[in-house]
Amino acid sequence: MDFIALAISAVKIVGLVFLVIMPMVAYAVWAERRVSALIQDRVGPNRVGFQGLLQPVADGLKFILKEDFTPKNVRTGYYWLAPALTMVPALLTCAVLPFGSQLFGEPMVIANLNAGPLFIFAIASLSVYGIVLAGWASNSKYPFLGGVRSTSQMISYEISLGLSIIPVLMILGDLNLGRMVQDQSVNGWLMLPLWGDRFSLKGLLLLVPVVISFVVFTVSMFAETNRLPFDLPECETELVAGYHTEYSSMKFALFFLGEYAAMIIGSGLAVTLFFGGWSLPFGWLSWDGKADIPWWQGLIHMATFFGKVVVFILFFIWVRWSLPRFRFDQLMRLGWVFFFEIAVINIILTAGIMMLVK
Amino acid sequence: MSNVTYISGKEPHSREHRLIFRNIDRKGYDPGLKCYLKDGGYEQLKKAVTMEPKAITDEVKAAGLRGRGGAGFPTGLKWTFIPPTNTKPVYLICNADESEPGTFKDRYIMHQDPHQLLEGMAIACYAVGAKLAYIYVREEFPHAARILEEAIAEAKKAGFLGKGICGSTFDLELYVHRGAGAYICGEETGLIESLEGKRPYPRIKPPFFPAVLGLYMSPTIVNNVESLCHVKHILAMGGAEYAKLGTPNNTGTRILCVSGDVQKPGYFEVQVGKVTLGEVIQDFCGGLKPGRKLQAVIPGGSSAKVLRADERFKLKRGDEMVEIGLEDIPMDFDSLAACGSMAGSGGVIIIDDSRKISWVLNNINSFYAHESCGQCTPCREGSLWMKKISDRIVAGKASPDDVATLESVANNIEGKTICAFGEACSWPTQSFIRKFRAELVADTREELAGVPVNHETTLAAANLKN
Amino acid sequence: MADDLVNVQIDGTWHQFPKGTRMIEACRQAGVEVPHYCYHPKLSSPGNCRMCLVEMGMPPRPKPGEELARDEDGRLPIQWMPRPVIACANTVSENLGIRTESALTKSCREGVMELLLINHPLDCPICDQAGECRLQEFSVEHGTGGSRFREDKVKKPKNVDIGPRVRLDDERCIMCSRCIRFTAEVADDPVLGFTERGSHTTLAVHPGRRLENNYSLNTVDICPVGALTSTDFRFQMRVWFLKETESICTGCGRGCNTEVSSREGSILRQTPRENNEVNSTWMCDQGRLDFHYVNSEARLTQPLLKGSEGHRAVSWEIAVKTLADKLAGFESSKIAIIASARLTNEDLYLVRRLAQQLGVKELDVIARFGEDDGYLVAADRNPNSRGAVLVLGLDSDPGSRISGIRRDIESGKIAALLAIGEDLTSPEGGFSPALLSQLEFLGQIHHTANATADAAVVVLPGATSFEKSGSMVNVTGRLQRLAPVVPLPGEAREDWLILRDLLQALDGGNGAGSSDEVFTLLAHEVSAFEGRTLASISPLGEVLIETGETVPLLEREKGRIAKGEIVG
Amino acid sequence: MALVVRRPQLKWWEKIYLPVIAKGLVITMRHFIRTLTGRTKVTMQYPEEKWNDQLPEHYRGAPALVTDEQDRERCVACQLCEFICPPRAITIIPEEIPSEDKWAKVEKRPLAFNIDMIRCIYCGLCEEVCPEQAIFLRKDYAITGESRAEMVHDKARLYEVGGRRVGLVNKWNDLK
Repeated sequence: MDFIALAISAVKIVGLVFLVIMPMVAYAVWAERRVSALIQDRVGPNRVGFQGLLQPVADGLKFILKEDFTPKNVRTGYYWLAPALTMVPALLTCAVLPFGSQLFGEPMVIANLNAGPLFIFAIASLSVYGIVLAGWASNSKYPFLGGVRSTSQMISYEISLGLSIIPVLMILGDLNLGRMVQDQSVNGWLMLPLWGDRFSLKGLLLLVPVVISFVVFTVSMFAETNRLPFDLPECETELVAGYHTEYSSMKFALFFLGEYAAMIIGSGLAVTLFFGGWSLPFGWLSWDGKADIPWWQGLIHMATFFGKVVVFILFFIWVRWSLPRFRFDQLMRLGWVFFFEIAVINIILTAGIMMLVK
Repeated sequence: MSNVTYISGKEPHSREHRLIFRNIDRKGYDPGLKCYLKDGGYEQLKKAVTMEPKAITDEVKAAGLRGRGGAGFPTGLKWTFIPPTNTKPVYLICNADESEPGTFKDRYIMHQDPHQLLEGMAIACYAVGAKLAYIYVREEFPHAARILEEAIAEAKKAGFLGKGICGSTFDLELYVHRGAGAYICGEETGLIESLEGKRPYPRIKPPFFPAVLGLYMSPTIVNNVESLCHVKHILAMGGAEYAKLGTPNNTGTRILCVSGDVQKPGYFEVQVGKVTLGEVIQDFCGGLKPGRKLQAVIPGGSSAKVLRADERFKLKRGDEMVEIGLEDIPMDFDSLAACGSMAGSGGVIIIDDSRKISWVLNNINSFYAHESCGQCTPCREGSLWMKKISDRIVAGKASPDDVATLESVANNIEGKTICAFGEACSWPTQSFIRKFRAELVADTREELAGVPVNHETTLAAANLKN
Repeated sequence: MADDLVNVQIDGTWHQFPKGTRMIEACRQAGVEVPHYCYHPKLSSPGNCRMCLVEMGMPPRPKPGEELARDEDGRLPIQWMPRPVIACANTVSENLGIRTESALTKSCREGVMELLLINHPLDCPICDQAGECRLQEFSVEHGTGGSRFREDKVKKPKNVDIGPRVRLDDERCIMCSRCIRFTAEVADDPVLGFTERGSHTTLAVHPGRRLENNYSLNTVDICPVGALTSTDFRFQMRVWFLKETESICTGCGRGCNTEVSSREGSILRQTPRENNEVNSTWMCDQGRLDFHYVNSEARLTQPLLKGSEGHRAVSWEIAVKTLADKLAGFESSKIAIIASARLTNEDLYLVRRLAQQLGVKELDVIARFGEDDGYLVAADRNPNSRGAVLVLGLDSDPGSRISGIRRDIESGKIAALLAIGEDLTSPEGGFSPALLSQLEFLGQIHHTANATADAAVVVLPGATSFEKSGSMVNVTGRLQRLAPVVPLPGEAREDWLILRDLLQALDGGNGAGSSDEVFTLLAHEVSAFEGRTLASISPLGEVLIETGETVPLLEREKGRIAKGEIVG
Repeated sequence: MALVVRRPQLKWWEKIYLPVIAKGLVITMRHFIRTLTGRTKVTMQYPEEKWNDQLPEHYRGAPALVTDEQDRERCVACQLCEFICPPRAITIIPEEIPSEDKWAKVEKRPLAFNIDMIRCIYCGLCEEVCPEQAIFLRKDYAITGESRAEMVHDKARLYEVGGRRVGLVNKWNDLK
């Protein structure tokens, strides 16, 4: 790789992480608080800046300025390592997400891997180590319980998560996320195939397994990101604050960032797989990846992608403030007894449709 | 008696029986010793010093003389209260602190016939064994004090006082003591305190009974001026003979001082119980003023309970009870007591229908509020309170509730004080309210009920409304 | 004796009392409180407040020839009198009946309370007596709760300056005359009296006179309302905040029993506590007000060591060690110890042990004498001279060796001096600063900064008599307890503790752990104290030795009791 | 006797919960939209908006001292409030009013009157117990400070907050 390619990659990494993901995390928190407030007939943070838009900055400052103490009996090294281990995998996964089509001839993806989903699952499952480590290194019972729960929960739902997207991969026949989006751009989205090739009998029939797939994927995503109704590793009514009970200041903020980053990446993946990534509906401004497109079109694609992500994030928030928390046994039961089976059957169903319907 | 002539216009009424007042307003009579001796003065003293002291006491007891100061306690009996084992000096005090409103008899005796008192006192002193006696004259009688002092000097010179009286071994020193002007000095223990040079705070009984622990903690006999004068006449007449005057248990003569709304107020010496209240008003005093109706009578000085003109009384006549009107009440100790009042000091106050009852009551209350000595709580605080309430009734600033309050204040005083002043100031109020409630309530205003009257509370109430 | 007892029925229950007992005292002994204002057992009874009115009954006088029927207990029937009588001046007699709860008694109390309150300013929020005011208390217990008085109250002088230590508010006075009787009968300084009459009766000092005798503040104690207040304590603190500690006064050898009131570590007043063997219920003003030095700025709060640049604060360990080392460095014949007869027996016992440890022969206390005032102030102005003689085992009068010590310092025979609880430069001490400067070493234990401390090499902050527990022996040989009232300021310590540490530093042994333990050690060693413990001393003290001294005031009081003038 | 709790027998479509989840989501969405469009009344915008106008007459805000219509300190330092104060927030040092003072007849006033507003629990017992109607709970409820010392209201501050109160007894009337 030459220097320029490296520089371009670096620009993309820095740009994506620090200009997009991080602010998005910050504003996801703000949105979380505002939306929850609106749902609960409150106002929410509206004090710092216009409509409280500077609240995330104030929060960040607060986290930085807060005393960063390490409890006496923790495993210091692991204790310090844990927050980083949750943060890093979350950010790493965004490397393969196509967050745009093309800008100035450059594909809007950091690493255009041919095994995108696999990479994402591989890296995302690493974040469990951060949580386990945090729970164990804290040398405290609640974090420990939180860590243990988190482990079993994430491992369980990774299975349904992985299995749920197999129908998608089967339909699209590719593991390159960029090409998957291009395909949807031209042939219609998986979830809403209202134009192009997929607007056919086969396409409409396939909608059934795709919807199942989407539901299983989304629910599993909730579980993977430890969000309500599956936030049992940190459920405050039972475990104080779960695995990050003993953390304060910026270390705590890293867990926080990690959680929200994971949520954004999850949303990005869902958008990419089911809602055509950066593509606009009805084949507008579609791009098959062959010819170069003007820069403004690239920008619109990028905006489309993040717009979809934002909608997803809002959906996450909406769900969080609507549904009650599951009991842990219900959670495990749901994962193993239902979703696992549903995902497997769904694969067979997809294969059957693809085989039988021409 | 027929040789006695009086200053014209001051002649005694035909039904009067003058013993003590024989020489009062008598033509040509002066308070000097010469004049007194000319009229048979000091004869009884001469006789007395030859008698056994006990014989004199027995004569007085036989005469049934009751104290003329107000309480009507048998004088002879009082004299016997001195403990027989006593080794301390005995004192006799003449209570000349005549301050009960409506009473004006003692001053005549002191002013016009002082030697009669001195002789009576000397006999009494001989009877009780006192070698030192005091005449406690109220501050308002400066002339009386001067006249008495002159008389004492004369008598001493003549050997009726001092050492070896009338050739006997009986010694007596007599002093005039002038009070400083307080009603309470008429109360015997208050008088004793005053005489000792202290504030005239009445003493508590027990243990300070004067006959045991009196002046300077020694046995002391305190008698009224009139009572002491009677001693001379008892000795002159003999106890049994004296007892024939008046009615049984209410013997002798007494002086009635009639004041108020009658044509001819004044003093009248009558046999006790031989005249009725109606006769006093009609015969002696010439009746009420023209066109007036009798409203009330206070028969024994201002502290006596008032009698209402239309009241009916139940009295024992012989063995049967009879109902009589006010006019028919005999002026004696027992009858007046039975009628719910008292003979007191003999000051009869006649009130006709021109007087507002509330004004009369207020007048009396003002007097007692001014004269309360302030020693014990009920009368000190209560007398002024009663005055303040009756002030308001007179001023038309009282409500009917205030009449009830007034009555209960009087009830809170009566019987709860050290001396009889408590009764003296509460009885008028109690009796006026009991007998003239309607008249008093008529002077009040219903709408003033509950309205604060003093400055501070008015202010508070005004603020309360804001 | 039994012949002198009479049977009395109080509220339906029969009791026996000695003949001549006042009804009010009989009721008190029977556990029935009769409210009263003017009555005080140590003063004559004028019976003027009328608060103690009770219903009384006696057997009816039998008609000639009639025999009264007795019930199965042999009691005669009681005929109740229609009028109430005062319980304070009447005495009990055989078969007497007293009702303190009857309707008549209640109505009397209500009536008297109402009358007392009508002209009394209801300024309890301002009045210092609030909280210990009989008028308040009885108003709650026996009053009606409301007022029917709608008139203006009588105005009288307020805040009258009648003496240097007592302030008079005439409007609050209820004319009980206790103060008048106290000044006339006990203090023999009859300067108070009433003027005016009726409701306008006013308490006043006689023209040209002032209430300034040394016992004037007792009038404040006995005043049942807030008419007489102490200038010193006036408006300082509401009484319900005060914490009372029973102790004794250390102003002179009398050792008057006191109750010291404090709040949050500062003493606010001292009042006498009844002890009929020591001070009756009285106390002199001088002793009573002698507590302000406790809160003084001049208190020593840290151990001090003299260096080249004057005194500097050091730790207790260093200070005690230095003192011990310095003293041990002298020959015993060159050391003198001057203790104080203001110290407790426990302190003095440890002084004795210290002298023994060091082998010191020159040991004495400073004597203080003044005039016996014929009431309570004793000629001996030291509170514990008797104790000093007993505990230190002095073979001569206290203070007799002091002049010898002075001479020895001058001649250089004594080079080291330890002064405990005394300022040697005081007039009674008689040491000049120049004389003290001739010493090679001077140590001091005292509670307040003074000239001796200026000259001393080691200065240890001790406790005042209000800050320590211990015992003292008064001039009549009575052993009494002292109680700590307030905490010590700064690092100051109780004297026995300092002396114990010093002893430990000298002999290396274990010391006592409390003043109680010190007393026990003392009781083992000094025969007069044998068999006693500090805790067992009664709150009123107990006779330790017979000294033959009497208290003039108590003697007069006994005479008056014998004459029946007072109850006592 | 054990109580048997009867569990609801759910239908299959009830068992998958999706309808109720959707229902829940609808409810929250409705709230969200209503609040967003301002149809739901939301919390008061404190401290820009305050309650002062709506506070009832008997509101128990910050305790403060008042003077009477002649500007006399009503407080006579009776210390009853200090005594009654449950959290012991009040400290009073009384003093005698000097004889040359206009109000010397009152005799007593507070030299220092401190209320520790950190301790104060706004119970109103001080107002209740005050015999002089000198202390009232005012409507001020936002008592803030930058230090603990600042949160101790001294006499001057208390009079500043309390102001002047005309009329004697507003305490026992029907409203207050």
